Amino acid sequence: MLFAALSGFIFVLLIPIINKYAKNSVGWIASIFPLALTVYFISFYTNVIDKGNSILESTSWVPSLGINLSFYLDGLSLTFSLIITVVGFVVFLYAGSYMKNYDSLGKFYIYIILFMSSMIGLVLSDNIITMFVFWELTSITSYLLIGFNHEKETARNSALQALLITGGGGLALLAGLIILSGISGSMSISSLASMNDILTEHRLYAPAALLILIGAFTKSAQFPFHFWLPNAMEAPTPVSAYLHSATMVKAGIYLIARMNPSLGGTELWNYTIMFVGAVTMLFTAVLSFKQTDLKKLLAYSTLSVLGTLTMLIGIGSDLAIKAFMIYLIAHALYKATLFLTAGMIDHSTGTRNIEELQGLRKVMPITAAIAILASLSKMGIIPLIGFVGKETVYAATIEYTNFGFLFITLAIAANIFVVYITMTVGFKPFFGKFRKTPKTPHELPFRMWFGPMLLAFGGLTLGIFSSFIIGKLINNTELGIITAKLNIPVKLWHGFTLELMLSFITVLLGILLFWKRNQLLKYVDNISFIDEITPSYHYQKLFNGTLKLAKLQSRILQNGFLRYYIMVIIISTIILGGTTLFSLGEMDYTGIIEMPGFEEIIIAIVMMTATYMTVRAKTRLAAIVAVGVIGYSIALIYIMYGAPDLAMTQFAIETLTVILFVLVIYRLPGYLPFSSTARRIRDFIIAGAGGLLMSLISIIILSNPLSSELKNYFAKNSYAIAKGKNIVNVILVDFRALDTMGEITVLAVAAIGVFALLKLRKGADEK
Amino acid sequence: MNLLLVIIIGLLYTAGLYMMMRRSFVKVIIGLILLSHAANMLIFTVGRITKGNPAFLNKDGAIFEPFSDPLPQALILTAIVIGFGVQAFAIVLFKRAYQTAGTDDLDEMKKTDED
Amino acid sequence: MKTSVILSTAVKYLIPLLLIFSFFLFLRGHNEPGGGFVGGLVAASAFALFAIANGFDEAKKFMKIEPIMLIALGLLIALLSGLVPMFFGLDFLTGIWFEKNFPIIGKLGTPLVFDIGVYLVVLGISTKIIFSLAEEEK
Amino acid sequence: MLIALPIISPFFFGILMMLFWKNFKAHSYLNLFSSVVSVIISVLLIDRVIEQGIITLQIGGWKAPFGIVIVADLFSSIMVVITAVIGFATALYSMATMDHDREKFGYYPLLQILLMGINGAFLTGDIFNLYVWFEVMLISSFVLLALGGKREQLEGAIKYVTLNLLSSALFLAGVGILYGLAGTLNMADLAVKLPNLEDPEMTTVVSILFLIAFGIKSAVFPLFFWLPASYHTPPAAVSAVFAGLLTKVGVYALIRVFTLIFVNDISFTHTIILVIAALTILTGVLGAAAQMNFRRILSFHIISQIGYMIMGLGLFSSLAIAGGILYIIHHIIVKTNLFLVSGFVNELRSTYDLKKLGGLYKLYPLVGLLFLIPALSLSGIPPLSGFWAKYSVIKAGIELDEFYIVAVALFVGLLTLFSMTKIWHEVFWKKNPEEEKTFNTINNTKQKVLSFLPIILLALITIIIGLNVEPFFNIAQKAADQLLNPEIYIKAVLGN
Repeated sequence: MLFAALSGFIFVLLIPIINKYAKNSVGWIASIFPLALTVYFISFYTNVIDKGNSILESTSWVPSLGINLSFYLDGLSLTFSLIITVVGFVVFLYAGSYMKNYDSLGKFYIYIILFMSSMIGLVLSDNIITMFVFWELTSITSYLLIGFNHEKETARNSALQALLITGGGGLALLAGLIILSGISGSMSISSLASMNDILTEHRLYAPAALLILIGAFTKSAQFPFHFWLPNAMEAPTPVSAYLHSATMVKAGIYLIARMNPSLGGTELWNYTIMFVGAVTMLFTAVLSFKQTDLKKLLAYSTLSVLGTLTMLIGIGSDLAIKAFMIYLIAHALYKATLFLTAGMIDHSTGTRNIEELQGLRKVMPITAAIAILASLSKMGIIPLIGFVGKETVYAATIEYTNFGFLFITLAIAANIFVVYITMTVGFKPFFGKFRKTPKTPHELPFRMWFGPMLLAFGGLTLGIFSSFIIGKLINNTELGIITAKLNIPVKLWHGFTLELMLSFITVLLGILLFWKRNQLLKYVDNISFIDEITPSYHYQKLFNGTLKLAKLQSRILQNGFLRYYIMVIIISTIILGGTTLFSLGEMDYTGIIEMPGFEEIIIAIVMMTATYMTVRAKTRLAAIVAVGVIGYSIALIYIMYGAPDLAMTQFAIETLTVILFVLVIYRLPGYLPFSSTARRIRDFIIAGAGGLLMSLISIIILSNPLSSELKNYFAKNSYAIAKGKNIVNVILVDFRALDTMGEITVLAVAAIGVFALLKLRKGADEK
Repeated sequence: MNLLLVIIIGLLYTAGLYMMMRRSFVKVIIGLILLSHAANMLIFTVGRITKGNPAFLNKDGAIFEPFSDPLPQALILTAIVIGFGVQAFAIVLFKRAYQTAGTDDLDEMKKTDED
Repeated sequence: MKTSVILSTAVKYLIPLLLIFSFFLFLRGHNEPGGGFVGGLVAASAFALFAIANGFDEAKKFMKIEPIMLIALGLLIALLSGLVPMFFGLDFLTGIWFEKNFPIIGKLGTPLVFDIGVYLVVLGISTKIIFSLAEEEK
Repeated sequence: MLIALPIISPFFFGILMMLFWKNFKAHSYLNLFSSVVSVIISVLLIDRVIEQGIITLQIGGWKAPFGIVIVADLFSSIMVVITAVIGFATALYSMATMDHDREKFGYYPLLQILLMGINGAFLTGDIFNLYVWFEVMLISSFVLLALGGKREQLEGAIKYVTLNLLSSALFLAGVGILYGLAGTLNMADLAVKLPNLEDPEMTTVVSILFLIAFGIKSAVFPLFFWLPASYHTPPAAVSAVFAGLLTKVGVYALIRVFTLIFVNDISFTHTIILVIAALTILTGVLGAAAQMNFRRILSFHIISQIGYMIMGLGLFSSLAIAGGILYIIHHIIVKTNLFLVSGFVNELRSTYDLKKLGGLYKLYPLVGLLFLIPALSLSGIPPLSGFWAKYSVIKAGIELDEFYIVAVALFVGLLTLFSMTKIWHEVFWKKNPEEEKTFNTINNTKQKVLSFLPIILLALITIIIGLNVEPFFNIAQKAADQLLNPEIYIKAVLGN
């Protein structure tokens, strides 16, 4: 399984080569890959479906963090894997023809193979972090796919929106998963399933569960995160068919199902899922009404179905889980087909606007047949799989009576719109009188219709043989959604039941809605506030708001004024240092009580005066001379306290600095008065606080005795070992010669710097 | 003397920090020089000062107690020299900036922080 | 820059004196105040004086060696004085001393060689900075 | 002996280049050779440290704490290895892009001395010696930054120089005070002596000075101003080295002193660090989101990412610090690479302005890919290196119930992704807004190879760390455990 999960990442390396030498057949060759994987997964039929086993394989990856490449195959992951590879095969084949005029077809296959492999890895992973890795990879690859036509600004924006929302959810998911592994001490999903008690009773259960759900909801475009999905229709149609109906958007639902045994069973979990799902189901179905674009219509119906699927897990009864599985499979088959036929219509007529499309059945008979077959499944017409799906959904919601008839009512209402969408997308373009379209329509080649036809007939076959194929899958295997095996038969025909009647009513009302569409639209158009209550409006506001905040922040913080930067640093030091200092409590001043001598007082006065002069000087020269006086006074202090070497160096350096300064500035005019008095006073107070802080620190230190072993060690060994009587010099050239080596290096570089600054002027004239 | 030195340290820091907050680049450099004086005085003072004998050994390799601690002196010496190198560079940087921008007003030099 | 005859004559005699003094400062550094750093500075001031008296182009010629070479040599000598002990199995920068005393110089050892490096670097950088600035002013 | 070579070797080659100042054309080859030597030395060093534990060298044979000691523990050897890798990558890139004028004025020797200073800072076990290496590093970076003397370079340099010197002044004062308190400069000895002071709380006051001084160098909030003001001004090769290494020396120093010396009042100091980390993470990324210049976006991101490293320190658990170290490793590689890519784009289009760029993905898909790898890694997308780093610190934060900073760290991940896509959209995906203009093409094969090679190399490292993080995490974990058990370090330096 490791190979199956990772092979795509290796196979993808061949694409550039194939694309270079066999550009026209890259589609054909690439589609061999999902086909091979399909065969591979079918080979587990006996083991997983017949015998009902589940398989766990594990290879170590990051053992110190508890992360392994472990993969788990049971009924749920096998179902998802097969959806991914089968629909993948169809889409790969289709895209080769649909996109043959793109000069970047190679890139397309690279992205989509990476995407497919990530999807497979995601549904197979048993380790939560490994799963997360694949989860994020699907977000990134789908970003690249949605933005495939990247020279269009709308495509870029939609791709970004999808990335930010699913990526944001991904981060919540990551936090949730880390908390989860912290609670349980385990990262294996299959072992988490048996820890439901420990997990749900932990104090961090609620945040963990909600964070994981946020991740799932964003990925599966649940309310209020749904809006990225219709916008993602900017992607080329094969991408929409694959990612936005059959695979990626189902990842969130897969996650909820997968986590249900470990985190489910609480009101928090079930009600959250149920209500979010129900709201999504209805809300998005209603939103579809105004749409005129084929793909957007399909996107809204997908959203509604995703809501239904989520709601079913929330209901969580055996019947609901059964409905979930059937509906999942049914939807993958018909929705991918409809997206592909929509693409065929677009490809052939040059438009996807539903108003412009009608009467195409004569020119595009095969397309029409496929679309209609899929539509029938979608509307829930016997004997297609969609029929079985919808019947079971109804049965499950009827059975669930915690909230009276609420959920069955919501389900019917949403499904009326789904029927409406199907009429618009699957029937309208083909019936009625032919209208002229931007391109002259024609039937499409085999490579394009073969795949969709396969899926459409799959829907029919699975419907007719539902009790045999799906029944076995559902009843015989470990589904992983609930801990026990389901034991409910799957039948195509249950007799004349309540569900059947409701189905019938749904279809009728849906057709009615389609028929009265134009009249109703007028009313809808008048409701203007609808845009403002949608989450996408708030997303945009948040997005722009963040950008504004960012601009504002960097204008305030990084404002270009050096003095302000310095002031912030000084104030930070004073605040942090001051608070720590005063938290020490009472201070001891004994270290400084000692009468200074006369000559010391003189030096101090000279220094104070010079300092004042430096600050208040009117010309640069005066300031520099004053600085020089300070330096010389310091040299005197050094002499007084037994540091002749220091005094000598200080004296020499001070002289040099003054000379340098004078050389540089003697021709410049005097200072300009830049700052106001108020500003000077403010700065003086800040600087004074800084000075005070440093004085206080020195006082405290002086109050305690210092015993340095170093001092005596140097005195003892300076001559004995280091052969020198000037201890300071011995320290410089021997004890701490490394410092001196650094010091002369600094000097050397400074000299090079001075030289280069003065001589090398690139673009000096540009001002 | 400790008291005076502590006051001088505070004064030098105050003056240095104040000068660093000026708009003229020359003043900022002067501020830096004052700060390094302040730091040196600080090291000298908290390294404990001893009046009288420098840290030299006599002919026999013995020392007169009490003698001043040679280590802070060595540190300051290194710091002074490093400081000189860096300041020389800063002064020449000022010169070039003045030549290029035609002013030493730092408020005129914020192009790199604008878009 | 104008040069005056009196100055240049005075400098002619002053420079050897300064150079000798700088060397003396350097040598006694190990036992008395002085050392490579101050020595180097005094030597540099000799060349600066020469430049003031005779102009910078003359001073450059007089120096014979490009200051950057001096800097590089100084650094190299300092580094080598640290590397040599390693051939004797000692740690980097360990001092090695000749047993006997030399006339004038006194004890000779690698720390002294290290100090020569300091001397050269200081001489090199001071002249480099002064010459660069002076050329700029022209 | 081996342990001093990362300092000696670049120093030697730097001197050699200065000796042959006029033969600047040979400098680039010598530089490349030196960088290869450094890589070999550093790998040997880390290998030895892994095998034998912490190794030390008493410079001049003076035993600690009397002389200066050089110490290589796992953390410092990791840093030395990365420095060598970055040195090698930029050596190649400089050969492709550096102009003769800069080469003539000592670009390569300066680079070598910069690397010497960085390695010195990583290896020294003496606090004053650390100051000296910081200065070596600083002065070389000053000159490299200003080399060329364009107006924007000079303006950037003024801010960079002034603020970094302010930091140095604080650092120096801190060193002096430490000596005044404990009478020693050896870091291990300080760790022993400071807790035994009459009032050990004084240590906390001094620690604030170091926090500010190193905080400025590592560009944390609110001390980071010098970085976005200057990093986008020098040539790409220079910004790449700066962006990768310089701030990380500050981070290294912070981690070193706040695990070894200043650990007497963790609940106070490390809480401050954590708050600073959160604010740094946030303000950095917001700064990036506001920019419209390739390199300025990258510069602001450095700040944000520094926050994550500091967060590891502030959380102060084994996993957190391991995460922080992993973050440093990852970030140096990735950030250098992004700057190199920006430089490459600039070679092609002569601008870093996002508004003027566009259409590069169509023409140079490989460059696009080479941008995406580090960009996604920086945003923490698995399974690239950045993900594991972020994962570790976030997991550590959750384990310690520090939910606020975890929330900030996660949320900022999204904004990071956003600003990376901004570059991607504007530079690569968008149509070229100036289509009628003619652009440079790089026809010279040698130049092409030399500029691509380091980018590919660094991208490969990112991928390798991502796919096979186990050994990297392991070594970071071991380094973190060494840091959290300072007795090992102290024993290695001082004996018993």
